[in-house]
Amino acid sequence: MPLILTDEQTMLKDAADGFLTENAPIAHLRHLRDSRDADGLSRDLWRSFGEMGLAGVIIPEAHGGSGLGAVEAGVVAESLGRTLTPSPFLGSSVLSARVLIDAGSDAQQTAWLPRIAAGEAILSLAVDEGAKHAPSRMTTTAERSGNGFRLNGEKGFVLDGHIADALIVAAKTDGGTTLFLIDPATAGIEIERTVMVDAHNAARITLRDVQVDADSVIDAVDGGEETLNAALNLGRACAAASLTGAGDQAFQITLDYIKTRKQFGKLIGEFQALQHRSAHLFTEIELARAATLAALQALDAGRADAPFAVSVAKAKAGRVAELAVQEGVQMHGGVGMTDAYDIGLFMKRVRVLNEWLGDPGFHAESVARARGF
Amino acid sequence: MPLILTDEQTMLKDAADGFLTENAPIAHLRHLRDSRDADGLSRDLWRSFGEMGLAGVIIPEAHGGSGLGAVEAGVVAESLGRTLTPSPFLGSSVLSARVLIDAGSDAQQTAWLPRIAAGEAILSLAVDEGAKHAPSRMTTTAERSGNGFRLNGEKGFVLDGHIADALIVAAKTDGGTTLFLIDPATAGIEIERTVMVDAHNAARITLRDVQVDADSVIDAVDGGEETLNAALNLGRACAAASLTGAGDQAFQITLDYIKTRKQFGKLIGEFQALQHRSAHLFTEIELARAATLAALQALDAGRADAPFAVSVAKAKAGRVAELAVQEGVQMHGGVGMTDAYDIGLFMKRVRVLNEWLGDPGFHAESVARARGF
Amino acid sequence: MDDLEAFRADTRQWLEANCPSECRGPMENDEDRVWGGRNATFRTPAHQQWMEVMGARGWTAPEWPTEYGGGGLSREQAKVLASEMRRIDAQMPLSSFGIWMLGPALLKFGTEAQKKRFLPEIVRGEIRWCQGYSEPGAGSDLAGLQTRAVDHGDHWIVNGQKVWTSYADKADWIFCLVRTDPDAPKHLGISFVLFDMATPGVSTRPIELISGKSAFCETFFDDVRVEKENLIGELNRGWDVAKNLLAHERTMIGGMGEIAGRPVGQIAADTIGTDDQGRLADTALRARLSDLEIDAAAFRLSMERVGDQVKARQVNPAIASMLKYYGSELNKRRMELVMTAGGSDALEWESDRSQHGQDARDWLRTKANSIEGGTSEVQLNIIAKHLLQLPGA
Amino acid sequence: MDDLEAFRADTRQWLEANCPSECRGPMENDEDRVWGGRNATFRTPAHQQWMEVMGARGWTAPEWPTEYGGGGLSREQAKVLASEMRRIDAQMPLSSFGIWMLGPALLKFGTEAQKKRFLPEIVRGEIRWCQGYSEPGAGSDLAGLQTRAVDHGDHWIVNGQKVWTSYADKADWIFCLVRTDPDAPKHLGISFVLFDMATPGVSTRPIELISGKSAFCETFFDDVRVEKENLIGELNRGWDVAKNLLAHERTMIGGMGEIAGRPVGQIAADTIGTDDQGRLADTALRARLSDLEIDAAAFRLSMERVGDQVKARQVNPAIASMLKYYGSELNKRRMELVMTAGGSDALEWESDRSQHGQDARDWLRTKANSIEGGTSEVQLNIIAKHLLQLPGA
Repeated sequence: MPLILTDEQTMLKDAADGFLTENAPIAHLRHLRDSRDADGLSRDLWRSFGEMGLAGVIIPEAHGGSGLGAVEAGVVAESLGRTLTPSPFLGSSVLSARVLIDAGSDAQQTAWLPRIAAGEAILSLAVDEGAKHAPSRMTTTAERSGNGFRLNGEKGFVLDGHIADALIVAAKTDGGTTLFLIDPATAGIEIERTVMVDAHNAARITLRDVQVDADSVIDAVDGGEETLNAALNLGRACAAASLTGAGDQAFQITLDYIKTRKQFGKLIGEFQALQHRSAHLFTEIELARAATLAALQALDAGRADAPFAVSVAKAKAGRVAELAVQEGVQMHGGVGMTDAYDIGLFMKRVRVLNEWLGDPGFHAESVARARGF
Repeated sequence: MPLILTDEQTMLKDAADGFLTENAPIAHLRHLRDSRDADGLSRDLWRSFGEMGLAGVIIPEAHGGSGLGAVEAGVVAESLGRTLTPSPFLGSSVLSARVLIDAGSDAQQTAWLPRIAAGEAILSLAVDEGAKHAPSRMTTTAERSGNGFRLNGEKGFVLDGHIADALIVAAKTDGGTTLFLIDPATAGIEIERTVMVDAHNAARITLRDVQVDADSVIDAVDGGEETLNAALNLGRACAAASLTGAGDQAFQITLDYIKTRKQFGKLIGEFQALQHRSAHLFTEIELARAATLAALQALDAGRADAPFAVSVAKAKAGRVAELAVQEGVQMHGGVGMTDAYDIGLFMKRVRVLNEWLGDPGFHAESVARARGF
Repeated sequence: MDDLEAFRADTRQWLEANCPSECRGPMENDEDRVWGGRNATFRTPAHQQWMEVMGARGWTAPEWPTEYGGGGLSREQAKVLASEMRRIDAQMPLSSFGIWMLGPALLKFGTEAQKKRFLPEIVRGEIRWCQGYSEPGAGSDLAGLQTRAVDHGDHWIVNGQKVWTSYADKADWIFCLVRTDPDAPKHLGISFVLFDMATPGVSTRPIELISGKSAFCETFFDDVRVEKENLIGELNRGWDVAKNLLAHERTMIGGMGEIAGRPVGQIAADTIGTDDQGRLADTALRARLSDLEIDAAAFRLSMERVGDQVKARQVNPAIASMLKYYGSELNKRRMELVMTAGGSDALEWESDRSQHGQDARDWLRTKANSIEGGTSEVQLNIIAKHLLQLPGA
Repeated sequence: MDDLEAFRADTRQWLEANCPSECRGPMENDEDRVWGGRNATFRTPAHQQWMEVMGARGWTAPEWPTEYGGGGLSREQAKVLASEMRRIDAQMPLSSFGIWMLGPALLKFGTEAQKKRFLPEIVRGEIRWCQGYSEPGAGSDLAGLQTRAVDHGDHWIVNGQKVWTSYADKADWIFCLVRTDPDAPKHLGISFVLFDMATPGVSTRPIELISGKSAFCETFFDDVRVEKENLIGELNRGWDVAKNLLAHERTMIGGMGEIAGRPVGQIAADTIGTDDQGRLADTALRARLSDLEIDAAAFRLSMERVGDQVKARQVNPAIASMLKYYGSELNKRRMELVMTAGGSDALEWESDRSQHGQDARDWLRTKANSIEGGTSEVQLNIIAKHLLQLPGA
């Protein structure tokens, strides 16, 4: 498989870029933030996204989706990274959809997949607990109780959890990990919206003796780990794509800036020190792009080394995007520090995406273990 | 204590620099190397060093030395780093002298300290075993046997071990670490000279059932660890000083080069990218210098945090010197790769000094532990 | 008992008697500072009293001459005063750009009349100053400023715009760089002037930063009248005054790396966990943290060493650029690691739990360290030119 | 069975019959290579035979046209040949700057007579070439070269000096840049010429590197006669030929990062030890190693991607500079870590144990990667100019 987009994928990219640039440019994020919008995103926009087939990009056509793969999901995620558009894409269309497609019962799929694809319903996956992503250290429990289970625990960094129509909750059961599909209105669930530094949406969710039926289980009891990992890896690869998009866009606006800003009688882009740093950054972004596309392709091909490729991509794209925004603010100088310029918004978004589903250190750890040292 | 040299220390520095520049410039190293000198150093030069009071810089005046401290030893080590002079200074005048001063019996001190100070005798401390410095993982043993001990083990990276008049060997005894002062001609000792990449001297020493008397023990049986650590820390701080000297000298010759070499019709020192990298390197060298002097002063003051200060200095000076030689070769371009230019010799010396008594990673580990993470 | 010890005893006694208990102990945050001025606000009446008694004694500016309201203390006496204040945890009685920045320049470049007029007010906290240097079109290239002062005999009429004027909306007067000769080469033709912020035609607008609200303002001058008697130093040689002032500012910003408290590594241990040897479980972060500890220790020692070199007159003044450069880059690295250690908790922007994103705001704020007071790039240029003598730098 | 599969079957059969067993299996080191030429040496007679049969078939240069002695294979057929050679672990029959560097330039810029004269000899391994580009005064600034060719009617007289001429002491002929018009702007006025190294006035001297003996030489021209018929391309337009050739070289050097074998981290585990979870005990090294693994993986993928972009004609040729830059910096980092993993054992320069300092020599040798074939700084300049369109780059 060549490491470039196919013609169809390029068309999808152009469509997503075009739609977002027109309907949800950065001004859209600013408006949501400054008006302290209660949802933190636009449901109308999200429905339009659904109409374009983007909300259901990986959902089978039988369930109203586009029936495409990880590469196409990454294409959309990258576009969203460029425009910084708050949307339920990563939480609902990627993580939650992947879980339901892979392991949902017919009833669960029929109930939710078409609505996710249409942009009508928003689902959230609750997996993180502490301040750092560490799914292997999960402590939320689900004990057998009556006809079903009783859940206890605290979840955080749940994307769009404050407006979720349904929650997918990962919990420890006697013999492993189990995933539950839960109505957020169930007694014992408390949801606190936590607006993040990037003005994107997340929530903390407390589960206190939350009683659920047996048919809320997704797939088999104790059998959720593989499903969860598959979803997390797709999420990580899409986060890498979003990081690449955000990092590259930050670089582009910085390039534009240094080609027009004058200091000491010269365009600052004429100074060789900035030229070399820019050229280095360009190179790093190309590497991040190659690693990200390779990870997405590996997921689509179901390759055994896909988790390794995903960790390489998430770590690399994360570090590169970090460099891009740091160089971006510095090369902008004073105005880069002001809220009026966009570059700072990229810095904020990149940090949140970097933290989500494992920061570069987390994935460097995975790489080291995979390589046997 | 101000973090600058006193007038006396500055005079010592000028004396050492002057002597070495005149009598042992880099051509001296080249001559020893290219003539495949059997000793790998000049004993005449070393005696002159002794006459100047530099070989016995830390040895008490009562034993014929200069009776000075760690800062003064560091001053000499830095000078030797600038001229890349092979000499027994670090192994004999620093490590071995420190052990004997701190813990040698009267007989041991009287026998050796005046001869070390005069540059007549060369002593070597044998502590390392594997490829990486790890004194806590020492496996050489000394078992009670007859009137004394029987030693078994393999030592490596023993500076000047091939021409040592006496060896100080660290070995595990029943209740701890013990240091032995041993004649290298003792039966069971095999010494292999190992010329290093920097054309400085080291040896591997194999001990097979080496029988020594009880009076070869330095200080108390099982009680050598503290003495050993004190010597190692002085050695590390002096290595930091040598690294700073070598790194700074590499930087100076590089600066001279870029101020005279033309490319594309300009002096290459005019290119802003090289200017910024040079300015950064200058800053790093200043930091290394401050950290090194602080560590030497902390040793002289007997401060409890001296080991921490030493690790900071060895790690920082090592990384900085590494950057200096890498930038040095790169800024020299093609000629920097030739043996005819000196910059490559600095690169080699810096790597050996970096490896000796714990590389930057080893000392970063000490720092992390000391800071509780 | 020698004189210095006698001074220490007297000082201790006076401080015990005059420093109110409300003004002892750490300040909770920047908003507790006392800035003085016409519209001064004080957290408690005791704070006002503390400023006034210290100001009356000249101890808000201990080393300034008594004839200008200062304390007239020697360097040694000033150190004793500082150590006695630390002993009882006395808060700073007055924070003041007048004392920190303008005063030293006035002492060096001002006329006798100017010193007499402005310095005592500054010492007593009766006037609050702001600094008008940067302009939208002239950031690093400060000398490229465009604010014009047109000669009208005994006064100038000033038009233009400044940015990054800290507390311009709260200041009484401004010290300001204006272009008095548009035809001169750009470092010449600039003058250093003072004027009242209440003068007709002056207006200000706060700047919102990526870290949130800030003390910075944009400041606009629309036909502002400035008396010629308020020119500091020579006409068209304001650049000399400004450079002198900037060197002070650089050392201040570079020094901000010095932060006490728990090592970041230990904070990270709470969120990330440790292995059975107590080592942080995240290798990549642990390695970066130990590098930071090493560099931070070396930087602290370097600051100390430069201080000692300055005392011993062994150093080129351009060395301040080295500290400014490294210190601000180090600050940024430190806050990146604080954020990594804090994980998703530290990313909450509005929650009480995160103190409304305190760490995140501090993190974002540090990004300005390598821009304000001369960018890192400008510092590197200065090092290349003045310390390395590289050609064409 | 389609044509390609038929070709595969034939090739397999022919290789089985013609590749001697001595020429199968990995080469032990660089000295086992077959370079051909007038004074060719062969490790075994079989190696000579292998070169000759492959040369006769044109398969030392499989895609060159048959009229110039090449194999005349399509790209697909050439891939089949390569894969069939890999299948039986066949060694490269001929290493040749003639094939890798000069040949492609001759095919593009040579006259029919020149192609007919030189290419078949190159294919058959009868002539060995070296490259005369760099000069002592012109490193990165290749176009600043000073070697002069003075017009004498049907020939030039060449005087000057080259450096970094690989194997100049063993080569039969040289392809060389000389200045034919001293008055033209420096990129013009340069011509690309060929001449025999046995011509009177040519002498060579090997260069000793920091890593030890090397294939590089200094090469001196003292009134050397060069026939005008051996000018390649237009007079004074040799720069075009050279640029074409350099792009090939850049991709080759950048690609050297691709090294198989045990991960460095596992080597380090032997010397440094691991904790009870199998993690390398040195955190700082482990972090650097995992960064290297990530960057190396991303770089391999980037090379693959660029290859795919080239096929799809989606890319600016200047992208080669990106690969050259990153690949050579990565090589250097990798060897630094290999040395750290190897510890003091790897620092022994002469012992059998260290294979006479093999790792150390490799480490030092990589330092040239970011210099040869255009320095990293030159690559960054090219990226800034051609890929980023930065002003004045």
